[in-house]
Amino acid sequence: MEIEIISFGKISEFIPRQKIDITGISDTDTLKVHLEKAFPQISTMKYKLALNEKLVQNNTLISGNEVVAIMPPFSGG
Amino acid sequence: MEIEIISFGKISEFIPRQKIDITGISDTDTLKVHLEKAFPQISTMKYKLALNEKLVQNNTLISGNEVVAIMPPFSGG
Amino acid sequence: MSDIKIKNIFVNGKIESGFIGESIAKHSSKTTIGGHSIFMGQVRRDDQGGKFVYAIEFTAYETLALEKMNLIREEIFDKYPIICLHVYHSLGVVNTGDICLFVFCSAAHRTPAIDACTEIVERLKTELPIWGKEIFEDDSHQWKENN
Amino acid sequence: MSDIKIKNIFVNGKIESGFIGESIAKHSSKTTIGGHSIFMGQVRRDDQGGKFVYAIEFTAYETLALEKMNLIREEIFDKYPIICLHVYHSLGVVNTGDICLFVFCSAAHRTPAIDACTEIVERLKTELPIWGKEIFEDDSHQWKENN
Repeated sequence: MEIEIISFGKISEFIPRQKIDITGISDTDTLKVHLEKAFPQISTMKYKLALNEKLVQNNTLISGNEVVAIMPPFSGG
Repeated sequence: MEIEIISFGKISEFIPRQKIDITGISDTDTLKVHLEKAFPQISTMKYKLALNEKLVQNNTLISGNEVVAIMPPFSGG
Repeated sequence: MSDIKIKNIFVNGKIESGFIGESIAKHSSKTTIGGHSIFMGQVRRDDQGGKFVYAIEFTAYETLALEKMNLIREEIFDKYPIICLHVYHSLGVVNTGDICLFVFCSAAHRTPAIDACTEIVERLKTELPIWGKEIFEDDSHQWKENN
Repeated sequence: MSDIKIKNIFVNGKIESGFIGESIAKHSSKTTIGGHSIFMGQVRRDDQGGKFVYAIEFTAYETLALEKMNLIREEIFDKYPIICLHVYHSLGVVNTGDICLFVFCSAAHRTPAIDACTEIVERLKTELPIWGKEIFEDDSHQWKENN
């Protein structure tokens, strides 16, 4: 099972757009653990995920083929 | 002893610029009593006085030859 | 009485939107500014019991108003870390839909700019000797009262 | 998801003062408006330990940002009796001294216009997925952090 990862801001400097295999991962909480292993820099940062252009607020099921955005704190304005 | 009276806003519609005799009047509190007799309409209104371009906050001495402005509540902006 | 230069705030008739745009543009050289707060008053076509306002005619006790505005300006600069402050108020006739008040306050950060701008608007409405005469479409009038 | 038309808020590069002046002018036909509140963000030449910012480059997760802005807009219209609300935010490079944010809120009376404008500015800074990269005069950079 694969998902596409996109990233923004500071995180875009070390996580380029890519597809990753998430076989065995079925929700966003488990995905976070996986991402923090794969990209250790984000484990010490504040970040949020969006799943298919929806901000992830609570643990959410993943079916595969989603686009997951990894976003550092917002700094617009 | 004479002072010049000017007025603004609603009050300018019934008190035109004029000189009035204030012989025997030596402060602004007494002047108010005098003005409310001379111009009964203002006795039922809120108004402020300015003496020589200074807002009258407390009872102030009048020496004569002053310009006294009679001003209804402000409504700028 | 004071050595400080008294700035004029009065404009004859409406305040043009182009003038407001130019005022904004002039601040691009002030690179310590991070936030601008603007308030503008616009003449409403108010319905007063079936009669509609078509203009407000403003008069002021100008010397007193400018002196008081100067004091307010000094107090606002003492109270808030602001960089720029501009105030313009119309005199004479301003039609409905046109701008009669323009307050423009700038600071490094948004909060002082917004707070100072809001306080100036409140204070000038209650403290400056300016009067608005609401002129109705049938040429009758009534004197505006601030709430 | 929603039937409501999502308004675009993004502008490439700086927001021109002439555009702001024109936006103001367009409101003269809305004669129920009595007060306009505007907030503008301007790029500061910040000193970060001896290095000076010369520009901020903004990026956004645009679809998410526009959807969220639309929700904020709806909530603000529900909460305050406002008549008009316009929000513009820059994307790409905006130099120091230039405008990168323009929020314009109008109401019959000043208080809702000012309160709504202030709340929108606060919310868009924390809730919209937009990022600013501060570019220094020596071409190094650092990612902006909102306080």
